[in-house]
Amino acid sequence: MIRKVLYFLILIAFGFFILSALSAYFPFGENVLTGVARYYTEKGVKDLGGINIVTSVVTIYRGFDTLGEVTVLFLSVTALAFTLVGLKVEKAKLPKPTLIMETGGRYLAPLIILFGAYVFLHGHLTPGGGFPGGVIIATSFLLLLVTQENYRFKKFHITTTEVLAGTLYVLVGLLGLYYVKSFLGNFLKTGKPGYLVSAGIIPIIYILIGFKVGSEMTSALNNLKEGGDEH
Amino acid sequence: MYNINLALLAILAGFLTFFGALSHRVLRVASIVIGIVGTLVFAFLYLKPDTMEFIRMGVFAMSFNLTDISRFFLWIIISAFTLSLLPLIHEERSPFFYLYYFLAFGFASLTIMANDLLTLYMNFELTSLAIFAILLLGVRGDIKKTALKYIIYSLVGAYFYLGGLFIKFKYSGNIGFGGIQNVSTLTQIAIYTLLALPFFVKIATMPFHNWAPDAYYSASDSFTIFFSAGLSKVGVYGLVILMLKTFAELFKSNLYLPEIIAWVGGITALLGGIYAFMSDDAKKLLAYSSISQLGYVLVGLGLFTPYSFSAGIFHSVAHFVFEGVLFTTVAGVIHRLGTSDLRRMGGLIKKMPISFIGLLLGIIAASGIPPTIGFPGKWLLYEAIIMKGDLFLVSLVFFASITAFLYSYKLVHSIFLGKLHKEHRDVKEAPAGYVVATIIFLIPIIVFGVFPGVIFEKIYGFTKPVFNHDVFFTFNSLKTQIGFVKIPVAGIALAAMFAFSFILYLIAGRSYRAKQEDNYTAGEWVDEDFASHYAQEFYGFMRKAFGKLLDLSAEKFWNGVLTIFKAFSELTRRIYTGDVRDYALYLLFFLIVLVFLVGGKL
Amino acid sequence: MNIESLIFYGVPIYLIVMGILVILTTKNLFKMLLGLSIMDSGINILIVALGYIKGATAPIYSRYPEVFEKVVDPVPQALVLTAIVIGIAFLGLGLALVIRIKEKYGTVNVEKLKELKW
Amino acid sequence: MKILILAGYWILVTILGLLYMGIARKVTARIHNRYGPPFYQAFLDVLKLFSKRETASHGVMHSLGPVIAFAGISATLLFMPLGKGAPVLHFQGDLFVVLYLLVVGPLGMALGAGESNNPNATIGIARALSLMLGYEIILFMATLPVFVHYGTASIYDVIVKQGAFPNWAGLKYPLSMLGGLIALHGLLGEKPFDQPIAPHEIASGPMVEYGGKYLGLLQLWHAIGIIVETGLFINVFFGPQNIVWFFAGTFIVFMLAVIVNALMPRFRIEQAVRFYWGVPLILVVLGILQYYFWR
Amino acid sequence: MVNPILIIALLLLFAFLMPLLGLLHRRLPAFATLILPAFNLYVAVNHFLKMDFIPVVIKTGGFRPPFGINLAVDHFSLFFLILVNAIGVFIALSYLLEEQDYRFHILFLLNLLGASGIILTGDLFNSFVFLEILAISSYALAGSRKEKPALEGAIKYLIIGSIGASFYLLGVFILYKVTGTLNIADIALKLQNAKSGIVYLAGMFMLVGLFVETELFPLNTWAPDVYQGAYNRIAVQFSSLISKAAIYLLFRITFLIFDDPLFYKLLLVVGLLTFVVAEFNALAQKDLKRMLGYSSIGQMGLAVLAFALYGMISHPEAFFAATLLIVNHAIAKALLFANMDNMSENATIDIRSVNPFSSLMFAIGALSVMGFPFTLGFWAKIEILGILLRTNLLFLFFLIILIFMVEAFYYFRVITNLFRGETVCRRLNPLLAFSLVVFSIFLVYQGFYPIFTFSWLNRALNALLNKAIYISIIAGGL
Repeated sequence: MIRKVLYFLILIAFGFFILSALSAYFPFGENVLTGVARYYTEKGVKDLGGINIVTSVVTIYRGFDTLGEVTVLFLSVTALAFTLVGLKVEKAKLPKPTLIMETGGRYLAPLIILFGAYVFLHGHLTPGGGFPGGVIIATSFLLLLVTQENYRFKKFHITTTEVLAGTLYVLVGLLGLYYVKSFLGNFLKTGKPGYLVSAGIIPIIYILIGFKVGSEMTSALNNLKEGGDEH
Repeated sequence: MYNINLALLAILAGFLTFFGALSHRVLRVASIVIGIVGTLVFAFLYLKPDTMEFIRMGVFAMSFNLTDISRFFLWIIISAFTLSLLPLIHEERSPFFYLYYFLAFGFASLTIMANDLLTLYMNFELTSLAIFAILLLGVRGDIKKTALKYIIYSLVGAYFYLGGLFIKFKYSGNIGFGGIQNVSTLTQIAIYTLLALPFFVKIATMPFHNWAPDAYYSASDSFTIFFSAGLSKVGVYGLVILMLKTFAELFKSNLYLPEIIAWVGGITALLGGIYAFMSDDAKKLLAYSSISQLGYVLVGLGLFTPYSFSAGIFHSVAHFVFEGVLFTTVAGVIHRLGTSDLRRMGGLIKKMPISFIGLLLGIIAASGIPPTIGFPGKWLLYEAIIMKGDLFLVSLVFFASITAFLYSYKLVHSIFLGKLHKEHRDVKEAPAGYVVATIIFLIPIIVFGVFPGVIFEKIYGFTKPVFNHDVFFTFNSLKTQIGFVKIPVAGIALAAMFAFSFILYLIAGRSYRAKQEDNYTAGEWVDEDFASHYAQEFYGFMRKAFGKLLDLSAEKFWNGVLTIFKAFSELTRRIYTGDVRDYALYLLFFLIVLVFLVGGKL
Repeated sequence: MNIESLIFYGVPIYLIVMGILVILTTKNLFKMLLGLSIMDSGINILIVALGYIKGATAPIYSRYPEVFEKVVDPVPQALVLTAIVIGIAFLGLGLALVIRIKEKYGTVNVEKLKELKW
Repeated sequence: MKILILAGYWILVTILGLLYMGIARKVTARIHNRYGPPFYQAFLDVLKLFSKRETASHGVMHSLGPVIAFAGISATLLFMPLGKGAPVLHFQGDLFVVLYLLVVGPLGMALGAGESNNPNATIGIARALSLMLGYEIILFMATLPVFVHYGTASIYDVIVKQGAFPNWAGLKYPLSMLGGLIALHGLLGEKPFDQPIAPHEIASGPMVEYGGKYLGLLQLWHAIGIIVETGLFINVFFGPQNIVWFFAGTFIVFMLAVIVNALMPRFRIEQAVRFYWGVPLILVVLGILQYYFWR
Repeated sequence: MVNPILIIALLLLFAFLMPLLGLLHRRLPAFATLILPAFNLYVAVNHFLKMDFIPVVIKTGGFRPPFGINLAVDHFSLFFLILVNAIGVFIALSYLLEEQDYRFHILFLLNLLGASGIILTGDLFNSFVFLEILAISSYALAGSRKEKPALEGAIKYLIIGSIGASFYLLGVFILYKVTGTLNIADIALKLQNAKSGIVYLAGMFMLVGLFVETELFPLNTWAPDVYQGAYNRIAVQFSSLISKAAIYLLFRITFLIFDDPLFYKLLLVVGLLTFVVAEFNALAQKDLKRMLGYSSIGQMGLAVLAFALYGMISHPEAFFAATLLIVNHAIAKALLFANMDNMSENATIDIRSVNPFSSLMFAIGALSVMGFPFTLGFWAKIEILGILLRTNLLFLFFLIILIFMVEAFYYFRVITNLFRGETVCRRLNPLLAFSLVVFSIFLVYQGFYPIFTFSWLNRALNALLNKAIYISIIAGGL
């Protein structure tokens, strides 16, 4: 107990130190856009035609990060599956779903999937994008897992989706390398900003990311439920 | 044809012997003989002064140079090596053993030919490694402990040497043997101590000696011949080269350093002798005797007067000869008896007479009785110390030389004299290799004992430039300011008197051959397997006389040091408690430390 | 410091230190991972807060090209997007490891996980 | 010519040595309040021993041992000046030659005695060698300051340089002289330092297996040994200016030893060694310090 | 010349494709795992030989730095790329003969990807991403044995590593706030003259993250457990691949951005502590792999120490020594840990049953780590001592020599046991044996004639040392 209090006090002191330092240097909300941020906000739309600057930054300017990010996700899901391979656990004890849950789930899932699709299709126009969309899709599968009794995925489908989405993402990047001599470079017309079909490869990338993330999360859920699988 | 090809040749011969030993014993013997012949032929044909270098890299170039000094010591090592190969013919060992054996020789010779400190270091380390490998193939005792002890002692010495090398480089700007100008004396002494440490270890100076008895004890018997007679000379060479080439000025100017080193040598000689006659194993006894004799060498070198220095080097040659013959004969005996325990030998004089004669002359030389090779070195050493005026040191050395009589007699008596054990009734003379080696060793014992000038000639060649002293010897006599000896006279006197008293012996009545057991036993009847061999606790009563003196051992000291290290490590490892929360705590504290480190700047 | 920075920096920093506190004090591996993710979200929030500009909107020019709104720094948001995913990633892996450990050790108590030490 | 002189000296010394032994026995007897043998008893013994028809030998080394011993001591005698102006080989050698030749004799005897596998013999030798650790170093350290004082290592030069009575080295360095005297006692192997040939415990030690001519040789060895050992002491500390002084000196010193011998019991061996590392060591060390400081 | 971006792109592509390959044929993943590092190696060597000392900027997303993320390729990064991928090739070689889950190969490839990415990238946040890829794959690999010790080590590593990574992120972002850019060169340019206090704070945060990966005291507490628990070849990756990539990042950032006495002093102290503590702990170990692990930690500490000495003597020799030490340690430790595969499971320091071959390999590796003459380690040791002497810190000099003795002691203790043990031969993986032989030959050959290593190292260090060119080429645009 006394240890906990001690730690608490130390940590508070530490935190306060950091806080004072930060607020001394960066008073809240009083900073002007400098450096790259300025460039992004001013030239972003003209460069890429995506009106959602964050999306442009995520997919093009710092697209390489995003690729890494997808990789991290893929990596962690693989690692999760790999770690859980051959795990002997008793099946998760889910309460037997009632009729309402079952029916509701069955009707709700497609809508959720649709919503997810919307989210990542409009990633370059509205808040949202590939990652939220993918996660939303995954939630629908979670819903199915929970509500539908002895519901099974086709493992093969998930895998192929993963593989295709990931591979295509890298290929798009390589196409950029081929056309504009720059990996993940935008090699399509930017089109008219604000419209659905615009902003070059941003929507494509986001669609791929959406599929990738959705399938990853789904298979992750599946692995957690089934406790890994022997390939 | 470069000199270092000698080493390459040796290594080739090593591999040859390796494969020979793998295939068939005849081939093994053949390849060993080839090794001997090849080495000798090369040595006779090609050993001429030259320098060469390769792997040049910045200030460092691996460079070799065969100076007079190198030549002198190289010859000792070559002869010791080739002679020790003769007994090796009779030893059935694992193929690797022969390989390491030749490697040890090759690297030792490279060490001696090295022309700068770093080259010397590298080859020195490899020599130690090869010896370590040989010790791992030892034959008796706690082999692992021994080998580990040996390599650790060598490495500690070598690492300090490395440190000294760098400091020398810092001050003198080169890693050659050249001297160091305009540096304070204290620094020079420090550098010298660091640089000389591995060589002190190599010649088993107290308190770095206690690898030696175990190593000699457990190593293969024919290797110990080379080990003691040959490889210890690498250490002597190192000391000589450091003193003559690098630190000559220091030793001339400084008053205390020579005295200190000489005293260390003297104490080594004394304690080595005492431990020698107190030990009950032939190999250990010889090991301690070797330590003790090298102590004299150190006295001679350390005192750094022209006489003492020459005496030291001469005595190292003597050491090569008599330790060689002692180890050879003892190896022969062990080969026949299968034990090295003095208490289980005895009465072998009739069984192996040649070995007996060899051993006898060996111990006579070791105790320094004229006209053997042991005498001139010691004589000159005494005179040199007296001239230097350190009477206590000379007394110490003299005391040490008395112990030589004790262990010599213990050795010869326990092996050859006294009662023949029943199980040794049908022991034969040692095999041909041993006998031949013994006989070859015996020649220099007498020849250089009577005509030491032959060797002093060579020594004078490389002490002259440093001391520029004048000649103090003819081919058969030595002369200092305070004394003069003409060795053949002593020899002749002894011989004449021997002849006379032998005549006296002959003219008196004849004598009959009594059985070993018809003895004065105060009337008690003894049959022929009555164990009456006095070898147990030979000098046991001296334990009481020495009392505590025998208890002090460097071994304990070093073990204490090691224990301290271990204790410290036990302390540090406690940091790694297997608890994640502690680890996180470390992280946090480290973070806080860092933050407060920069706190001032914020 | 003004009250705003006290709040908008203070809360995330408080989250961070609390996350660390959880890691330091709990015995339960599971909770430890939760502490990690608390700390992580704290850092993410802090980053976003550091990127904020008074009276600016999200960097989406929805009425392009007529008007240029004053927008906040888009980079922190992009970074945070990445950071979140990374957080999820190690959380998932951590959970998998914890499950495994539960299987092998039969417990998730840190004090039982001391086979490797010193 | 020189050879003849040497032989003459040698015979003289042998005879005198035997005489000393006889007288010693007589004196001891008188002190013990016995009548004792006649003073020429030693001669008779030697003659008898040499004229024995047959003697037992345990092998080559056993029979060569006494020969070597006798040869060694005789050779040493040749290097030992008998006072000033006695033309012997001394100009060839010096202290160290003598000291090392002095060992040949004991060594030979030790080898010989060792081959007879009588434990008594070997024990005696072990004791003798151990005792050397005691007295040799004392003797050496005692003589050392004298030699250094006169800046030579040659015994003869010491005699010559120190000259006649008032400036004897023994008077210059009394402590060293005293220490040397004690050391000499051990060297002569008289009680309390006769552990090597302790007749009552180990049956006269090394000599136990010797009889006949061997014992005769050993007797001669002993006889010469007495003169040589005492002679070393006399030469160094009381530089005898002529041969008469030399023999007188040796006789006095030896008689001193004999008297002490008659009066003393025997140390145990380690006691003996310890004894030498006690007071005598201090004496000789003081002697050396005296050389350093009150030259 | 092949575009270095392909190194990362292809690694990713194959990582993503791996499940499919696994389904097509069970041997395919192993081949992919072998081919990709080989390809990287080819690209790296090719560039290293062809390019001149001016760094090559490879922009992604079609925007020049600092607006887009860029790869900064110069001799220094290529040198490390070669090192890492060479180790990768030789480890991957041995997987050809073994049944492995295809996911394992994915993890291996992504681990390699993380290392290569860290080494290649010129962008700070990107380095964070790759660090995370490296870290997460390392967690999984550490746990891949799925036995008690492995899992324990993995979870410890995961917790400590994640905390470190979070602080690294915070540090990176603070730097962004200060300079308004994320490009390393650009930040270096902006911070060249004036460093405000908050920059130091950021630096400290980042160092915490890096110290965890570079196994520096007191953040290396996870390392011994992982070394002991994980598979031998995973241990190889930890000692020769992961920590080396991390230390590259440490060197780069410290030298480019935080080129300040304070940081050098900090590194000096931490490195020294690491070295001393680790070597002493190794002395006390019974478990052989744990001992080797501590030894690796110690070597890392020594390398950082050597690097930090640059702060005292502004002489490139410090970097030379550090990098040479890293190279030697990477190869020697790869040899030692991979060699453990030939020895009995969880072997102790008085190991008996072992075949002569692996005894020899162990001896060579150990001698090289100890810095015995005629091994590569010897030259590293010489360099270290040389720079230590330049600093006139004689105490430090002799302390290091003392620790060398400790090292020699515990290594020779093992060697003695190995060569005295009765030789029971275990089945070797021939390809692994081949890799071992290659490693040992390299060590010994370079010990005899290190010109090759030295010349390449010099080129690499020239690239590292002329900051000005690096900055002006990459960040010149702004």
